[in-house]
Amino acid sequence: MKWLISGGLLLALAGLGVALASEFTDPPAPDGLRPGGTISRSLDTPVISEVIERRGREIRNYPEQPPVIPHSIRGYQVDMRFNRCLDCHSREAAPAAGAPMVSVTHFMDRHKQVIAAVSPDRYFCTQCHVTQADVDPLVRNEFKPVDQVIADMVERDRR
Amino acid sequence: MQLTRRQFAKANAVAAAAAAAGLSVPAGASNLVTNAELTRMEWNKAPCRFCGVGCSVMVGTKEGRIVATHGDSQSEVNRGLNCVKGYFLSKILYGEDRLTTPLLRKRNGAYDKNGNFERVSWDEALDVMADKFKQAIREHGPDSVAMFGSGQWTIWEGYAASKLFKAGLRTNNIDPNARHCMASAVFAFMRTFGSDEPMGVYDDIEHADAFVLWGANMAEMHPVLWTRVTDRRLSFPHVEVAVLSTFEHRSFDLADNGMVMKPHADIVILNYIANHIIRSGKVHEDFVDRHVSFVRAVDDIGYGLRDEHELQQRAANADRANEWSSMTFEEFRDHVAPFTLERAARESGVRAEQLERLAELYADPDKKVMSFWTMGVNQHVRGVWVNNLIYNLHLLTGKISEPGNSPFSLTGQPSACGTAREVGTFAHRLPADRVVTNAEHRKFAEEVWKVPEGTIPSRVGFHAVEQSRQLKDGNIKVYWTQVTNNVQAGPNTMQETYPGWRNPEAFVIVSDIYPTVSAQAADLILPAASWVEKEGAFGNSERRTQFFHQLVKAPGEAKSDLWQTVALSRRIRVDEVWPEELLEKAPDLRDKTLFDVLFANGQVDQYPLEDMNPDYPNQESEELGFYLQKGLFEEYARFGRGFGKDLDSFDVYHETRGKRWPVVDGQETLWRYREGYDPYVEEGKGWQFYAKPDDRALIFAVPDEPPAEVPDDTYPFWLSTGRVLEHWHTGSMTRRVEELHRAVPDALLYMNFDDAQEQGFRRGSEVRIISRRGEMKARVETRGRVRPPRGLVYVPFFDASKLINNVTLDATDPISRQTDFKKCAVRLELVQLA
Amino acid sequence: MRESIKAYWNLLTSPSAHLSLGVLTLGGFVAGIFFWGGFNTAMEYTNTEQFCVSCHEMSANPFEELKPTVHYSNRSGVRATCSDCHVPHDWTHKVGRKMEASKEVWGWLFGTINTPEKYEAKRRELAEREWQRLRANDSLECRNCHQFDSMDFTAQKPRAARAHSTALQRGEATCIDCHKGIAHQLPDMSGVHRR
Amino acid sequence: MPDHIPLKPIMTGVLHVASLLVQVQPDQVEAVASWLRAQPDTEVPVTNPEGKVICVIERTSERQIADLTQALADTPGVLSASLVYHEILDPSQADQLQEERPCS
Repeated sequence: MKWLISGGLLLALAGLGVALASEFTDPPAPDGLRPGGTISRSLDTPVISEVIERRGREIRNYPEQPPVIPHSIRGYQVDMRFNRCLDCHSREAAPAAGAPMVSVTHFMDRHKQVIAAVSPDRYFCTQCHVTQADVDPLVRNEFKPVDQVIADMVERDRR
Repeated sequence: MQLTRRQFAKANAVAAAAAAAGLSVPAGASNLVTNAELTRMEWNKAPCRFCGVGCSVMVGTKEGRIVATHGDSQSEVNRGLNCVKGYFLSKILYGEDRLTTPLLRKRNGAYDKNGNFERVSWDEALDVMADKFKQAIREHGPDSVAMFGSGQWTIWEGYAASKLFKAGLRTNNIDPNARHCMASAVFAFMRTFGSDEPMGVYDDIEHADAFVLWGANMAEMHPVLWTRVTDRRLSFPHVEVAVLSTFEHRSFDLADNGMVMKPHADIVILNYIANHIIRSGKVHEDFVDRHVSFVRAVDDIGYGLRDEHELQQRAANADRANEWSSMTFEEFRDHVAPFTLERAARESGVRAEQLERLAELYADPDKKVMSFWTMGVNQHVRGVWVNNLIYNLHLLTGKISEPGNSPFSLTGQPSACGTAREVGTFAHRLPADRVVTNAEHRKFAEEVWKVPEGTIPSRVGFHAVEQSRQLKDGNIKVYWTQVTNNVQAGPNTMQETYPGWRNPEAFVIVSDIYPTVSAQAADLILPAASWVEKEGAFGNSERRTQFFHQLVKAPGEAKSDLWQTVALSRRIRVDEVWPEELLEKAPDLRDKTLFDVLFANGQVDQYPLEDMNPDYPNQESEELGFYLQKGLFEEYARFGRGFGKDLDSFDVYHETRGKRWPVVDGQETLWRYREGYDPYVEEGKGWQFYAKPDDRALIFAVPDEPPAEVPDDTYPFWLSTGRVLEHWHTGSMTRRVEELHRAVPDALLYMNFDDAQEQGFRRGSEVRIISRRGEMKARVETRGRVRPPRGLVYVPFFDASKLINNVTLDATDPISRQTDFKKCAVRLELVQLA
Repeated sequence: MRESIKAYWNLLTSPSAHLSLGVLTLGGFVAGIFFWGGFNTAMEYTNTEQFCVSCHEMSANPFEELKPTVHYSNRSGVRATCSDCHVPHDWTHKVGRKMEASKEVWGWLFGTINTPEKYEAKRRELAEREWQRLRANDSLECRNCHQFDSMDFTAQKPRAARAHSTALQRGEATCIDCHKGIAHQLPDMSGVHRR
Repeated sequence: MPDHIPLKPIMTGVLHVASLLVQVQPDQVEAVASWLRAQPDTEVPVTNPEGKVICVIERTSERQIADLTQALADTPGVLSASLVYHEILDPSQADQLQEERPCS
């Protein structure tokens, strides 16, 4: 409430002809992605978070979701000269690297024709695959994967 | 519904027999449950909720919930691909803090501007709203109310809102946030061609020999189109990609010719290229003779700041910025002659070899060139000019309206074209290229809308930035925003936007799905339905109109923006908001509500519920008893049919992956203005820019004029703002998806390594970014995806906890009134080393 | 600077016409002392980062690419600068490398890579030369800091530990075989066999 | 969907669950389906207009299954009736919950 000047004071200030432009206060509000009642403040910033280095893969929300990258890609060169990701994830390199091979869907061109190499339209990996920083969600997400929906359905009908 | 062994065995029995017979087991055909039935999902198409590319996605639903999404392989646009945001669409509606009831600031049981938000019923919320609207109009006239929407409205939502304001409340004070995004492109289209939106299509990508990115980071902002450019470039070695920007970004990874220029140098470079084309004799003379005229734009047009600002006072032609006068080719040639290669190189900081190589792409008659641009060009105090200048190059060389030769203005929002531009939700527009300042256009609209002549006001309404100013000055009393977050996204927040929203005289209503920063600043919050929680339509960058069905129910009491607009109209009577002289022209309307006049007008309500596909819910129509969306769409389509903006009939769009207008006799149009492709071009004309009175497109001579604010000793750095791939605009949806949040958790201050070192910063240092208007704190990033040159810093605007628009300047292009978010001056102060 | 070096080169390569043998001999002795000291100083100076990036070619390309990498900026603040990787540390090899490097002065004088386009065109060739050199000397410069005996395989990722304890240990491969492009961007790698 | 199919009196020691694929003349689909529905412990979950009818039955002996198949074969309009699925359950456990997760 300290961010709130009472309505009476506000009126008094207006009556005195005091310029309120940048002096007015933040009203209370739900938090959202920013603490409520802080709009006019410059908030402190968290430190740059590290990318999570996990051995192994993450569970996907649904089969079509592109898997996230479970390791840092700092300094990875992916340009016309070279693609560092394919250095481990290409068909040839994957087994030795202990890395998952790029999905078979990536070997299809725009016309769904299977081609000999990863399709050029899939070349820039980070358009779909992203690293994960070690931070907590801002707001919990209530998405349920389909098997959870089915389990809930079964559970509900049993009761 | 856990199965017993008996049920399980029977389920298997049915499944086996069905498999043997080649039959599927329809739901509800049996009281048995098969495994297949249990795991079966409903799949439907819908355009992606995010950018203007307009990818189609397949949405998997089960038990009334979205459980999966993937790229639609039948879509011409994306052929099964999505970007990372698109792949996570399934989760954007499920943030824990979805708004589910209206919230009104109250104290002691009554509305109070400084009260706490309390849950109220829809009836109470709408009653308060209607009272505020009526009171404001009664006491201060119709221009004391205003609305701000967006290119994220569905087509009929924008249409209904625009109609409510322009024909119902009788003010043109309605604008979409496309004003921050596309307005410069819109004005340039009208100036050069007389009709809005690109002549080309995405298919150009597969035909082009060269791509030039003018201030567009397609790799992050239009990722799926970028896959098509990448495909073309990597598959065909002769193809060349040129990228021009004020900082290095991900699109440079594919660049054969990557150029980092000084901010605002594009005008000089573009004039140089025109000069190069002329000097090297590469003008397509036959094309220019037959299809092009030359004009000189009015100069010294100011910076769209407040009238009392000294830069406005000094500008000679601020009040007639959008005028021009004709000139000859020779005069044009002389105009561009001083823009030499040496000058362009010197003033832009780009090496002469690179500029010449770029110029040659346009000059070489054997190279098909596709130019792309977005915010680097549009968010520019001379954005309209730069758009015009790009068209100049294509018109001088005749590289236009044919496969592969394509000046292509990209859009930001899913329906920037469909809703903001085609529907005409801009403060100066009516549907299908019409404007409120033209008496015939108003008359046409009044006839279609069946309202008396003189209903639509002729004064251009307040545009986005002007709305903030008028709120602050106390002239707007009631302000309603839908599907947008302007307190976070608009410029100069602390001096202009926020003070207006908190002005004790103003009542501010925000419709949204989450408590955004704007909702936090509002007085009444209305919970909205989003995306496939309603039936909708979007129009993408290539004129493609795409529909989607309602697939799931919105949570709680959340209602679509369309429902909200219609609901308000039912609470306002015509005689409460129209003046006596207008009522006298239509006495039968006097006692009616705005709903009766605008929506139950015998047109919008003419399609019965039986016309709906029974497989899909439709919350608004079921409540009203008629097929509202179809009625609105068909009425709206009347504006464009026969005027080069023809749309197909309503039902077709639900069956297809969209169609590109003009759709004539069921056939979509790929290349406008070109014989053989565009049905509006007369036989034997070759090209015909038929939206101009003499069928000629215009080449504009414009001078170089400086930006509104440049770095100096006190504020030594340029600041540019923008987006990142993983977050959509202000992040209200994407930052509630854990994977996307973890991908890019915070907005960082991207800066040059040497600048950081010189300032005594390190990567990770907390720094205060200060301009003449405000400040913000962020952490320094010196090795990120954005690699600025010395003297420029970049901060994305998606992060609600770091409001970079506290710092930006509200200078706008004086013609389009679009904000320049890419150029202002800042200084940096260390808060904490790391 | 370029002009003065050209003049100096001319002086060195023109025959002596006016000096007596005595002056030449005595002068040679004095000059010998002077140059010996000067030589070492010069050797040291030309090993500094400051010297390496004093020409535009180096500062604009390889040095800019080095900055964001771990060899330039990292947790512990131990920085590898140009000479750490491109010049051997012991005297004999160092002089050898310096003599090779005189060729690079020619390149600089005649602008072989003085534009980004020329640098790009030569990138593969320049990289190949360094890979070859490091392969030939068993990645000597890497090993000045990264000693095989000091590696704790348990602190490495499994794939790295496997490679280091097999191919590297047996001498079948040397550092550069796997670790190309760690400090500068890679050239077009088509056709390059990567382990 | 009903929670449980009502428990039936168990006549013998075993419970047979089976499905039959019946091919009939297209114009006879409805007639055959309704005849089948009239039989005890018989359900017709799927029919199609081309003449395919699927029925699921619970019986206490194999004999009863064979009887039904024969009866079908003798019905006018039926072209063939073949057993597709057959499982024998222990009646005492038939109405216990299936432990295996029903989604594969």
